Amino acid sequence: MATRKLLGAMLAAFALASPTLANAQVRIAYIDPLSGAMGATGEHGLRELEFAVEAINAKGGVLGQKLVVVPMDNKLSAQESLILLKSAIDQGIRYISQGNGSSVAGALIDAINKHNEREPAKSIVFLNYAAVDPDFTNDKCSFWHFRFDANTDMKMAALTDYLKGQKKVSKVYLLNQDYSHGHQVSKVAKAMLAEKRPDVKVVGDELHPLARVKDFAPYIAKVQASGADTVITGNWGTDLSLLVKAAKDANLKADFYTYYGGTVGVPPAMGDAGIDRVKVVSYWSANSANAAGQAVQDAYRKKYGADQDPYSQSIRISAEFLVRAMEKAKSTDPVAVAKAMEAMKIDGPFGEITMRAEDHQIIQPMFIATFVKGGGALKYSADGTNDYAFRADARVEAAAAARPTTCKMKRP
Amino acid sequence: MELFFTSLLNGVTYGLLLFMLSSGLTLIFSMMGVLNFAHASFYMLGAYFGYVISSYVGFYPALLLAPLAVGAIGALIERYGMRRAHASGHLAELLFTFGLAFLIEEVVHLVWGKSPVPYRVPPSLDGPLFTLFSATFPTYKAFMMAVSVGMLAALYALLTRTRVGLLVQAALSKPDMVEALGHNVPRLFMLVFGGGVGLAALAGVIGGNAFVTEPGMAAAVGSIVFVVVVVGGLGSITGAFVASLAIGILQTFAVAVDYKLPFFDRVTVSQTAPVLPYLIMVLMLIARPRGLMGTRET
Amino acid sequence: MTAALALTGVRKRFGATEIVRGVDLEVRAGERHAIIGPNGAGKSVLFNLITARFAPTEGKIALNGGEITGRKPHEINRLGLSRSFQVTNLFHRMTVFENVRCAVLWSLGHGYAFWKFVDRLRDANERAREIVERVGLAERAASPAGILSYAEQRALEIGITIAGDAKVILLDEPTAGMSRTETEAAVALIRKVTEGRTLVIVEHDMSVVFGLADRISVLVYGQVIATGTPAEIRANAAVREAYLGSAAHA
Amino acid sequence: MTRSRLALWAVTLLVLVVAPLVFSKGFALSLLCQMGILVVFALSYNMLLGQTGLLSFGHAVYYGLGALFAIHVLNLNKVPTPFIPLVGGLAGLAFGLVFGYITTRRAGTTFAMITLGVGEMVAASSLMFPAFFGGEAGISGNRSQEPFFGLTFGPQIQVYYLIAAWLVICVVAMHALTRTPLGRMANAVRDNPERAQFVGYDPQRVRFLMVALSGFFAGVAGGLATLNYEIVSAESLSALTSGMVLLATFVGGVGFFAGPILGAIVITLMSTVLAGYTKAWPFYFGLLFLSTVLFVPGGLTGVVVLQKRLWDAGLLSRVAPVYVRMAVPGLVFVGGAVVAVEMAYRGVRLPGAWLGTFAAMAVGLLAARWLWRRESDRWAAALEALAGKAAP
Repeated sequence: MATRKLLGAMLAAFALASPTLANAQVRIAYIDPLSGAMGATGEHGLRELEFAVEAINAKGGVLGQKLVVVPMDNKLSAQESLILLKSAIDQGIRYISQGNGSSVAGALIDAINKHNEREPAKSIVFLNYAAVDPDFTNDKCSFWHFRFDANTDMKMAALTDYLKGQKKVSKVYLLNQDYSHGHQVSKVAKAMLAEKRPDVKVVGDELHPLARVKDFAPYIAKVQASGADTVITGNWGTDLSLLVKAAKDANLKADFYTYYGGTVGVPPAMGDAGIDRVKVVSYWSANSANAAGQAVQDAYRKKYGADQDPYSQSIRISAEFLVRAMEKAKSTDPVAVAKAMEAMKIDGPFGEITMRAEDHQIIQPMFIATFVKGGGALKYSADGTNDYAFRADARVEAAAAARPTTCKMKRP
Repeated sequence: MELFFTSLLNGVTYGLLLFMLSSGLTLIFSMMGVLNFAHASFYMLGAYFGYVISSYVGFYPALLLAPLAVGAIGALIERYGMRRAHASGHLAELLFTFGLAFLIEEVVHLVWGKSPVPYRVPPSLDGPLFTLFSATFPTYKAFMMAVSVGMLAALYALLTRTRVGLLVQAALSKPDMVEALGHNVPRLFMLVFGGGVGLAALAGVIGGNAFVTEPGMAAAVGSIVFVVVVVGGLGSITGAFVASLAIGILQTFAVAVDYKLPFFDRVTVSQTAPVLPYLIMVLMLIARPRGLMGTRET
Repeated sequence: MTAALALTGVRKRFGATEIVRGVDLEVRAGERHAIIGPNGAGKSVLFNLITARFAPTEGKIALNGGEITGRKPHEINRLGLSRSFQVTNLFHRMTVFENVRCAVLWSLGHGYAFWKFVDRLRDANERAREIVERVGLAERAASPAGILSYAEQRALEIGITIAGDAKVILLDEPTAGMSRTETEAAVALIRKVTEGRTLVIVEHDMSVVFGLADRISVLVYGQVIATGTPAEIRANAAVREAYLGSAAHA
Repeated sequence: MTRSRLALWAVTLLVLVVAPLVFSKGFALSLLCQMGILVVFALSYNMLLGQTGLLSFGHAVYYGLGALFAIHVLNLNKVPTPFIPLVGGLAGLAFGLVFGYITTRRAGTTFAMITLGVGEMVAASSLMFPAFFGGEAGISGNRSQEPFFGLTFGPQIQVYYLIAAWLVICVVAMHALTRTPLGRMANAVRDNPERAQFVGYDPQRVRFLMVALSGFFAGVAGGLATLNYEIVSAESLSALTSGMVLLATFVGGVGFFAGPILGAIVITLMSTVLAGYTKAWPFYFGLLFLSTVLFVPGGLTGVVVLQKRLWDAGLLSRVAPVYVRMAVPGLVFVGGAVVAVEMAYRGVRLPGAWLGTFAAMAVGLLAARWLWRRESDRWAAALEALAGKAAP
């Protein structure tokens, strides 16, 4: 069986010229890391996409066609992604889903713009479910790109809105990874705090190298020495878990406002250290979902395990938008679908979700939640755990989280 | 002042942790002349084995069993892989361990998945030990420091006070001679390799729950352990110890400094902290390739 | 006339032990000079001091009147001194011809050139071919050095040593491990190829030494106890006692 | 140049010209481009590993910095697109001179460790100074500028031929380099640095020049990558890239000029095409590398060359039956192993399937060992005969 597959692989290497058979399918290329350091995150996303697609297919698909996910491992490399994009185009795939790494997303947007200009008949639409660089819906906005996650600025806007009401916050420490995302978080945090809470003092603005720090104790010592009561961080992965663990070890009494406290691997790695210390700003709050949203979660957890949190709902939402747009356009042609998707609204797990036409940025409510012991009213656990959960502290309405855009969209 | 003392304490802690991570590498290097690129991978295996074993029989038995198990695997790898590579030269050996690191990471992916596993500090060692100014110092870190110092003592004794240690050192320079005296040199090397791997695994059992047990943990410490061994002097246990402390303290203090570097507009000393060890290594290798206390060049 | 090679008060310590204990030695230009001595007398160390493999602890070494102490091996080589090694030391993966050709490149001024093909360097190729012939390896020219027989490797070693046209040649036990006939052939070869040059040779085989050398120095416990013509050395009582006496029994 | 060698060059050239006509699809074409770039990069690496005996863990530094300078110059819009790789090469050369001076002061393991340190530092600074390095988001550019003799270099096919042209230039240049005094002395220094000193050469200087020149070609490869992807990010400087080129070169075979070429092709196919079919590709990749180290230190090229020598000596017919007979149990074992790996990656838990697979592997292995005991004499005899012919 497997040998035959291998043989197939070899043959395919030489016979890539053959056009692919199925035309009665809508295929989505999922270009994300499925191996390497970020492989777990990529696999999580793939599972959510496959789950969403199965649900859609169970209801008969779209326009009589089934949706099919074609996973492609880009190893978190921009260059690799461009090659996979070409491979997807060759296979006649017109829809790309990606989310991990703004570097990859940026490269894809660039390449798709060029491709669609050179071969408009084979245009590609890019469904971005998690790459949050604000540029993509501002200066670098593209007609072919749709973002289903809140961008860095929107999350910070929601966060600072919430902080307006938190009078006990007086000294803030910014601690971020030394690369573009961390720089962006630090920059926008300073700007928005100055605007919404001028009384708050930023007592530290620290950048540490990405994924290179083993022991965060020295950083925590600095935070402690600064007297900060609040830490804002865009860190993800082990850079976040280790930071929180070090804070617990030193008994640092400060709240950690994070972007990625709920993502793959972080809740189990933090464990007790995160309780009542870690907060998350996100469009996702498992325990605040409406009945429909709960039904989706129940099905997901039943299928993949009770500790699995479908926190990348943006993936499911993107699939839903795609299907609705196809139905509205009565076509699977990318240009028509993209046009139909603009300004479309659907009911999400927390209320109405809108795809803003000006810049293709999704607009939805946001939540500030705290990492706590699970159980009781908190039905749904945090990802990868059974006994921890996120408790929503506040909801920021869609309108408040939306930010103005500088996008000047060029439409075909 | 407060920051100074906290930093000093953190620096020493981190230094001892570095020593714990690199002692097995030094052992193998000083006795066999092999730079084991897969060292960090065995550290990772130790953490995963520690996680699995401790979930059945508890943390303390795992502290013994996991290093033994991983050490046995190491010995087998020496017997059936390294030895073969050794025959085709030094470079082949180095590349063998390089490839091994690659493969072990894949196996870990396969067996335990790509996400971190919930490997926790045992309750008896959890919690603060004492309070320095406003910060607490966790018991578990003190435990780690104690183990690290214990490793130093044990290794030092092994190398300089036991017959086995002297024999292995002799075998390193004159294998034929030692063999002619009736000792089984290959088996000796196998034991040493297994021992060094076991030390890495012990560090893994202890480090895995203090930090995060995940497939990327090997890559995260992979190169820093080389820095320690190289700066300390290839093949010198005391050198590695001194280098660990020096690097630990230096790096920790660098984090505390917000002074902006001249010529680089927004870069502070603190930002460069984790890169400093590599800079030290390169300078050391150029100026004094023997390292702080090494006895020979490579 | 200045000596081809002059050592003054050369000492070498390894840790606490002193292997070479104040050697004064003068090798005249154009002579064949042998250094003999019992095992452990420090002959090889002395050799390595001259060729800068080790740095002397004390003392001076001069080549054609110019001091070479502290110079690097390749610099000494460029000043006209070449050496062979006790343990055969070739470029094993290259052919016999290429081995020799590498050895002639520098002296012909080709240096580190990466803009000309070695195959087109007529002078280097001719010279290399000539030397390969001279050391009797013409038939083996295309074989990798690593597969040659022991005697052939020793011959190649001598070929490489003389290829750079150095005026002072140091040979470290060139006939060690050879059979009687092989030794005779080697001696003839050495005699032939060092014609007109200064030769310093370390050797155990007394028949080689006495058949080849113009002058002999005897090294015992890191010191030169006698220097003279073969006849003088034979007649020297101290040498007899310290060295030849024991060798005669061996 | 012998006639067969001339034929080999001619065939290579023909393949380069014809390949895109056969594999005309975008994906296949990008694959060919990727291969071409890796070939140049791996060959430049082998100038160090295979030719000078220097194991480097930081070769991506020259590739990445070459690519970075190339994209900055591309964005200036001053240099015609076809010459951008030259910019990368010059940058690689410049850094080769600087870092080469630092690193080649030592050889052996010390050299390897210094390159590791330098590589780590450059990689780390790439995230610290995003203005120049572009951070993880990278710097993008547009290769199609003013038409150059009617070529815009927008379409992939034009880029392919540009890469192919540079590939030919680099391969010829690097091959020529092996036949110059410097190239030969690099071999000499690799085999025996001490001896090299006593024929008048400074091994440190030889190593330094080789690192600098190898930096040039690595930089050209970086410049080609710039044109192909139109984006340069921190990833091209990373330890992963350094490791990849080491693996590719070694698997191909360091002892042969063509080794890295074959290695680059195999690795590209594995990491791109095989990765599309199985998640286990890194596992196979690791196994391939380890088996190369343990069983065929000459790499894949070594295996091919041995067959060719057997063929030339008329001995292939004697060993061919051995191959055929060994192939049966060998395939059973390898097939079983592949099935086992795939089942593991797919989380198959059927005990029956596992038992069957292991049984097949065991049978294959035992049969192979049994057969080998009978066949090894014949094989050894053939090798002996070959050695006898080579050394008359």
